[in-house]
Amino acid sequence: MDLQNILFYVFAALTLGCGALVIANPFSRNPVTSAMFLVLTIVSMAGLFVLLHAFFLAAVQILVYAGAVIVLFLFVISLLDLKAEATRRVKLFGLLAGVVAVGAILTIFLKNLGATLFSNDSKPMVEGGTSELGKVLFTNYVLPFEVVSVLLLVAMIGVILLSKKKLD
Amino acid sequence: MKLELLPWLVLFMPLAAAVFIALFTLRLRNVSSFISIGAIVAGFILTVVFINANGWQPTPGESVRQWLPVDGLNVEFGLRLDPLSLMMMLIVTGVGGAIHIYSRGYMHDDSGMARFFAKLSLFTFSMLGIVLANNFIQMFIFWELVGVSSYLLIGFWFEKPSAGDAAKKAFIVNRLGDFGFLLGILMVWGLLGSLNFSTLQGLISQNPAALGASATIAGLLVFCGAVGKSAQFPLHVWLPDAMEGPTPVSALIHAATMVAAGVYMLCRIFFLLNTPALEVVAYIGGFTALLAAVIAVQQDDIKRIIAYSTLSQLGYMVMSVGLHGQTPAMFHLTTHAFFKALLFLSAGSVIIALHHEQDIWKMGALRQKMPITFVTFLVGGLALSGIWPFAGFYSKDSILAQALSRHDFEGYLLFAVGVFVAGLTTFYIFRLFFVVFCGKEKSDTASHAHESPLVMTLPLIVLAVFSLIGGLIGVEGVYDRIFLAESVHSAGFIAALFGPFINAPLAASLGILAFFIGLGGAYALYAKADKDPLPEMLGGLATAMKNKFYFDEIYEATFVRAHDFVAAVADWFDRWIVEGFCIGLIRGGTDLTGRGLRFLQTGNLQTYAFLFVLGVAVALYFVLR
Amino acid sequence: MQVGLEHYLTVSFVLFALGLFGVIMRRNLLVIYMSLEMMLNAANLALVAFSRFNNKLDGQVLVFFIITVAAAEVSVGLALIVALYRRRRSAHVEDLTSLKF
Amino acid sequence: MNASLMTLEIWVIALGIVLMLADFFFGVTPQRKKALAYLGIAALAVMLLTLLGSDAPTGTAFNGAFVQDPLSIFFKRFFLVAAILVLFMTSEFSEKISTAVPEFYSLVIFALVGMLFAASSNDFAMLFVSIELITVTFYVLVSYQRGKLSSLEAGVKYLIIGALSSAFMVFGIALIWGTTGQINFTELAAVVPQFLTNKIFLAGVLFLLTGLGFKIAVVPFQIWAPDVYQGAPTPTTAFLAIGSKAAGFVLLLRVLFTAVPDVAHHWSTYLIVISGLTILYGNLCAIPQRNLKRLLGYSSIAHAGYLLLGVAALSANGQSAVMYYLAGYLFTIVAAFTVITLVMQHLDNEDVSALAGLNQRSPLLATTMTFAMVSLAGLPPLAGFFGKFLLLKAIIAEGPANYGYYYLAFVALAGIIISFYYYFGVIRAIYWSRETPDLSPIRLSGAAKFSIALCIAGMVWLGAFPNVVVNLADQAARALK
Amino acid sequence: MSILTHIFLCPLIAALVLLFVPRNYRVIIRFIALAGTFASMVLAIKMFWLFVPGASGFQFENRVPWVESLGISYHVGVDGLNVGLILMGAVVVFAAALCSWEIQTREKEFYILLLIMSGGILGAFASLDLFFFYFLHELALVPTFIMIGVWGRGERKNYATFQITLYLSIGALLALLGIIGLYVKSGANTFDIPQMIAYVKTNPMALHAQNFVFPLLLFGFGILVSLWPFHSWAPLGYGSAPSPTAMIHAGVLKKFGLYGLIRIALPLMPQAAQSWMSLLSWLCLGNILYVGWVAMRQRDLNLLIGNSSVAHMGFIFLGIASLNLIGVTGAVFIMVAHGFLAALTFALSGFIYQRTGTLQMVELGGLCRPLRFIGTALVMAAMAGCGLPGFANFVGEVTVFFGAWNRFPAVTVLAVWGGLVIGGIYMTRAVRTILHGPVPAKFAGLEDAGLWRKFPYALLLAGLLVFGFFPKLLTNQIEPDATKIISIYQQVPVAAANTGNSTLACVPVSNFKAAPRDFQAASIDNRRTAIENQ
Repeated sequence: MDLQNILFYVFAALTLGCGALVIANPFSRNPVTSAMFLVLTIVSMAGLFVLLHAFFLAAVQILVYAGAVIVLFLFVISLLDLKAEATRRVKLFGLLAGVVAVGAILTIFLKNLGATLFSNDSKPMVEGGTSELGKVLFTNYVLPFEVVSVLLLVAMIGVILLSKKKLD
Repeated sequence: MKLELLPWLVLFMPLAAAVFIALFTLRLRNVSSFISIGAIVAGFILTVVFINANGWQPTPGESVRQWLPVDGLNVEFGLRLDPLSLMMMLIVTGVGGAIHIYSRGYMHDDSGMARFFAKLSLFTFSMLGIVLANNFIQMFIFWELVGVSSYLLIGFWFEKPSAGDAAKKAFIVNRLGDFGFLLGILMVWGLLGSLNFSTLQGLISQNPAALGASATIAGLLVFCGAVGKSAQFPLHVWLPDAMEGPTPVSALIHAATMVAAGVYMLCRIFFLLNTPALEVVAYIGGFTALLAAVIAVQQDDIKRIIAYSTLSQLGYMVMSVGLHGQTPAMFHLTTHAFFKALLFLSAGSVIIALHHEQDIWKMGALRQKMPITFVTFLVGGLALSGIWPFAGFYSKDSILAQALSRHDFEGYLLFAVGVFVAGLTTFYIFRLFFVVFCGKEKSDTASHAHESPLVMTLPLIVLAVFSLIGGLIGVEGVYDRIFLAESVHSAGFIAALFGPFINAPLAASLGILAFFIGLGGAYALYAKADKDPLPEMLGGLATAMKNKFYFDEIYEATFVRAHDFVAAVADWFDRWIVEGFCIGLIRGGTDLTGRGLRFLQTGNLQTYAFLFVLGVAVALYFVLR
Repeated sequence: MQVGLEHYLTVSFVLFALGLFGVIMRRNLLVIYMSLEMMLNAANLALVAFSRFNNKLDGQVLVFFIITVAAAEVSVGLALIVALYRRRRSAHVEDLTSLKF
Repeated sequence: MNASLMTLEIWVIALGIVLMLADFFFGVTPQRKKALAYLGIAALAVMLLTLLGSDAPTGTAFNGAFVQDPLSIFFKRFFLVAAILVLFMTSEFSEKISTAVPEFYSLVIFALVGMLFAASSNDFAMLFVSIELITVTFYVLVSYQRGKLSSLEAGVKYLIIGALSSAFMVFGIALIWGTTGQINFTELAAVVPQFLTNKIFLAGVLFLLTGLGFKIAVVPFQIWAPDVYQGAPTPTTAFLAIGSKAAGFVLLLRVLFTAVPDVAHHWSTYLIVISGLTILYGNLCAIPQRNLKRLLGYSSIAHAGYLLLGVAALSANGQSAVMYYLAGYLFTIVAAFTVITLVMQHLDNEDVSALAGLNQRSPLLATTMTFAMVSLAGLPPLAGFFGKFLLLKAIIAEGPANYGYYYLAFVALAGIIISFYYYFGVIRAIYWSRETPDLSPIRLSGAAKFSIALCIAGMVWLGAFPNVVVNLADQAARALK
Repeated sequence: MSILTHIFLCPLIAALVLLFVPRNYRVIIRFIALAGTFASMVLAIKMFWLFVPGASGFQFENRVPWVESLGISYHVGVDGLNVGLILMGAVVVFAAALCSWEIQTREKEFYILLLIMSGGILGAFASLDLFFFYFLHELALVPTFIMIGVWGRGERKNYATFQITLYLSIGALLALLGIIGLYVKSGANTFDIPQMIAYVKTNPMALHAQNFVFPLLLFGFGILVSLWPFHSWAPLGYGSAPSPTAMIHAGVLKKFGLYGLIRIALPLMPQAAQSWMSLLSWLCLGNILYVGWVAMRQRDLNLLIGNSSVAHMGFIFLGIASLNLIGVTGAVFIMVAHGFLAALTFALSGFIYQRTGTLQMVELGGLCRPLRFIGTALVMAAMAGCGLPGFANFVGEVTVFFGAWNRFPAVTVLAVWGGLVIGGIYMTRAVRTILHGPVPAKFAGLEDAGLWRKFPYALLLAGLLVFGFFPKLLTNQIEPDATKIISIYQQVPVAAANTGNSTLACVPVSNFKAAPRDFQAASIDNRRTAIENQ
């Protein structure tokens, strides 16, 4: 087993383990804990990205997600002071139903994944470097890129409108 | 004017009169009555003119317009002019005319006189239509119209509940008969493909087995119509009740014309009836004659007694048809028209004189106060009883003779019935006669009675004359022309006078014997009676007779109750099963589902997300299965 | 055993399922929102893995868009949650049931 | 590359920015705010007439990512008309928002941009970003009445379920692209037959459709709709019901019939079942409903089901029927919501009883509402009838291939009949309800009258002279092949 | 534009004009409504007069393409089947407008709806395009619901509205499915009825398609016509409806389904028709007998009339089911006759309700005395209702009986019982309780209809009587075109319809059920001529 494979398993385990802790931490139901584990998940996923040679995205992942999104979350959590509500009991039926539904999707999917053969004959060549990605982004994908700019504008307006304290 | 148009004119003048009165002169009593009387009298005259010009042609002449031609169903509107119909026309317009005139007096004080005459004219039109019809559908149409005009006339005093009920009853019972009639017509048409009487007759004479196996059924179904209209057992119940109408109506419809239509129809379609069917016809007629006569013995209403006598006499006629004796039947029909109209009108005269009192036990001793009525009634009674030389004698005798001439069990049995009924007839009519005209006054109104005006008595006299001589004026010969094409005997007056004794001595003598027995019985029991002695003598039987053998009750308990029951079930089913259960279930189910489904929408995001995921899971399962 | 596409996809999908589970089970809107982010990340992982094994960069570009859009969405969503909290003093889904049936 | 095809989009984006900025220069009086709306309307109308006239150019741009064909032109016209009508409604509604009105206008315009791009998108990247543009804009639009808890609650619900569906969609796109390696619809179609047995690919398509299903609110992704319809500001609800749904449909049509036509044929039975369930769910739940907007929410689910009939038919006739039906639905639903906006201006609840005595308060509004309900119920002579007629026709035509279509037709029938019950309930509330609490006449501005007249005209015109739109829809449907 | 267009546009234009008349100009509103309907009546009479019986094809035809891509065009025209219906419809509509004086509230809306209803249904009868045929009927149908809901009477009004709406909608939608199915399956790619028929002549529809579409049409139209057991809306609805609505609906609108069956279903799907007709014949007994019995139990005059009107539908169905010229002609005849009759009875009951405030029969009585004209008219209506000669109904019913006799003898027997006896019973009972007997004191002073008010009743009665006395006026027009429809059945392959196997082998005429009769009739005709020649 080469290093890459070992690293994959490490990162995968980290990703999934931390992911599980985000949603169901047996010790704490505090959203802050969840947020922190989400950071870990995202960072270990960035590791997986690196293993897949998507260097630029790994960086973006850490920058945008861990650096911005999660910070935003934490900011909001502290703003809202949600501690008091963190400990409500989960209903057994709800748990069961959730497990069944998600479990069903998971099982079906994994079963079919196992049954599907991917043609792996070509050696992976692609490198997700900044320049390669940039080239594609600004040639083939310039239009969605521009549309995303509108989206960001809308998000900006929206955030301002929604979070303005006074309803003037 | 073309001769062919005359019968059309006769037919439609009464209709025109009725429509004219209904539309324009409902408020003008006298004008209305003159229009109506004018129409029928003119009709009588025109008929006479036509017969004079045309003679009694035995071959049927037809005057035809197309009415409803659809594919194989070709309904014509045609007039069939043969001695049978021409004679009937004379009766309808003649006797009817007399009754119309009489009505002017009888209805003098009634506010609805114009309406009355309109209806009378409508009836005349319908009756003439039956008489002149040349095909089944046309006959059925007028058959129904006669039914409805009788309905209207019986219910003339509609504010009286009993009149309304009687009208309704008459209509429905007639409808029962018509039901069979129409089915019969359908059957005949289905088998032979034609509705025209002459065509049908031709087909049957060409091939007597044309009707095949269903011949008897078809014949009997058609006979049902006659049973209804001529009030034969078991549909006889409407006729006595129909006496709720004004007396001229009883005279016109329920004695002289409408009830005779059944017999007339039987003679008209005689060729359709095969032997088994005729047997049934004969027995039904005989039984009706007997039953009605028995019931008549214990009735107290002057008009009801006469009504039952009508039933009984109609039974004679039907029986006669059943015995292959159309001529005697029609002959009796003719004389019966005279004397029964006479009896009714005389009774009406009595009723008017007593201010609408109809109970015979409240009359009495009217002989002196109403001499003309007394005489005419006596003539009518004698004619009804069938004593020589009154008209009734000849016709009744010919029926009895017809029965005897059969020389079989059926003939003898019915002959016996006929003779017995003849005796009963004499008995009850003279019971009536003695109680009403003889004895002493049994109420105040009876003592203040006085004779009716001329407009009423004149028709009485005319009818009385015909009741006397009706048997001798050659009516029979006219009928023979069509029914027995070969032998048209034209005997002299004296031969005609004593003809029955020569031709069928047994029938004639037994008939006269029955008369005297009946007369004697009536005299012994009723000449001086204040109340009816018979109930004491007969006990329960008398009660049964008085109650008409409970036919009304039986019908009430069976036919009416059954229909009402089925109707109740249907209504219940409709209300609770169709409307309540089925619709209610669907509606309620939908509503409940809606209300229930709504609770999926708990408002809780978690539930929503769960349902969303569940939906994906299910979809995934099916898609990747 | 060589780590292949399947492995990455498995990880990706398990992560996706975890996020899904979080959305269903957690009551705190913020945590639900985090779970949603996790699901988006799972998709990102799948795209990147496919991109590598398909030898095409389009997947990575898509990931780029997804990250951007997700960031925008998060900002709007969090602003909304804050606004809600200001009104309702709660960020729990049970308290958001005035619209129902 | 043929970027000139995008002139319209560029102008609309510019318009959105102008409206947003205009606030600074225009002042804040309500009249001026209304004037802004009219400006936007006028601008959109001009664009509609000049840029999307009968000779609008067609073609593709950006490596086939952007396509301008009869289908997209049809939908672009549709979206523009919808935006115009919604802007009218918004201008009447502005009193209730009270704050940041110009931003509302510009957000409507930006949502319109998203829809316009959706109509033209021909690859997954465009699909994703345009749909997200619409969704994110609607997050804001739905929760715009921050003062009202219900608006915020609706916003949050829309947000969470929307994000959830986005996640599915993204994952779906990942799987599709991953298995096939194709991102462009047209190119994808060519390789789809090889992947029909690939379960991962199929799961991807399913996940993608999940995202679209959320937009058009079909069972089982319909659950958000009533709550959000009820809570959102009325113009938003209208835009959601018509614009967002139509965007979902145009993408659904493209994906199903341009990108993965073979899968669509493969799945006809599922489409049938889903369509039937949607119809039943929407109609059944609406029966006991008293809240007018919620009622229309349920009814919009039902209508999504009817529209799916046309999709499920998998035929050009069905697709053209979908488009015709949407056109009729546009005028109808906007008319209904306009009436609600005007009637409920000063009321907090939207109970059906608020319509009591409307025929005396304002005969015009009463007539409009009646027309809208009659058209929704699918009765002649209005647009809804002919639309349903076309849909049913499309369904029955496919009957011999799959008897499920016959059953579906009967289900649709049952749905239509159930719907009579509640639509007539609304009419009844207008004309003969017992309680008439308020009989003060409602004053209508000229603009409101104009927009109502436009809606009625649209309903009647589509119902009485469907020829033009039917031809356009046929043309558009042909473009899908 | 053809005269037909004018006939049905007159009321619609009047409705449009009314929209712009202020609501307090009551006289003007009434006048416009009357003018609109009167104009269409006059035109209809003119059309009936100009109509040439038996001319080939349709008359007064007008065709304008509407949606070319679907083959929908505005196409109107008359032949013998609908010429009488349009005449009857126009007369009834005018009478209904005259009778609308009883409406006191929201007159403007009422008249608008009435006019829409009138125009719609007249247009539907004139249409030769399936789409418009259906479309215009729906247009007429919707106002019915609203009118019952708003102007209806009785405490069960809401329930009645609910039921009639649901039932009729279900019926209409089933029929719509059928019509669409017809379009799709016939393959003619047109909604034009004559073209479809011509196309189907050469390319008959597949059997399974027929068996899918025909029951849809049969039951869809059947529900619209209150075919048993889908009848319960009718008495209830009519009982609650304001009388002009009941007049138009029961008189005219209801005929649409029957007309549709004859116009569309019979010529296009002969095999399916063959196999479904025996079922229909039994169902129609449900109407005639069962509903007749139900009618006997009614205590409310309107319910009784409603039920009897349902019962009459049975005769029409029987006529159609017999699938021969006589039966179908009779069915069309009753359709016209019953239109006049239903309108007349509902108008009369409306009058009585207006004057007495009740329709409970036990509370009424002896009304012939104070209401002479109305009483007489009601007696006549009742008599017409139980199939009395002189009124048009008789002609139709008898014709139907003759038509059905050879095909369904048992059914015909029961139908005759229902028509003659049960009909007689409930009609005379009603007359007895309402019109005969003593007058309750409170009704003694009732005022009879004035001259103007009498007019609609007289008009309708005249219609009944004219066609009752001169049926040829109508049958001559019906017959040639009914022949065209029925002629298919003379050479139709019966095969699969009866035996269930789907071979479309042409079975010779003699295998056809009705054929023996025709054969027999022909031979009888020969014999008859032979006799006459002798």
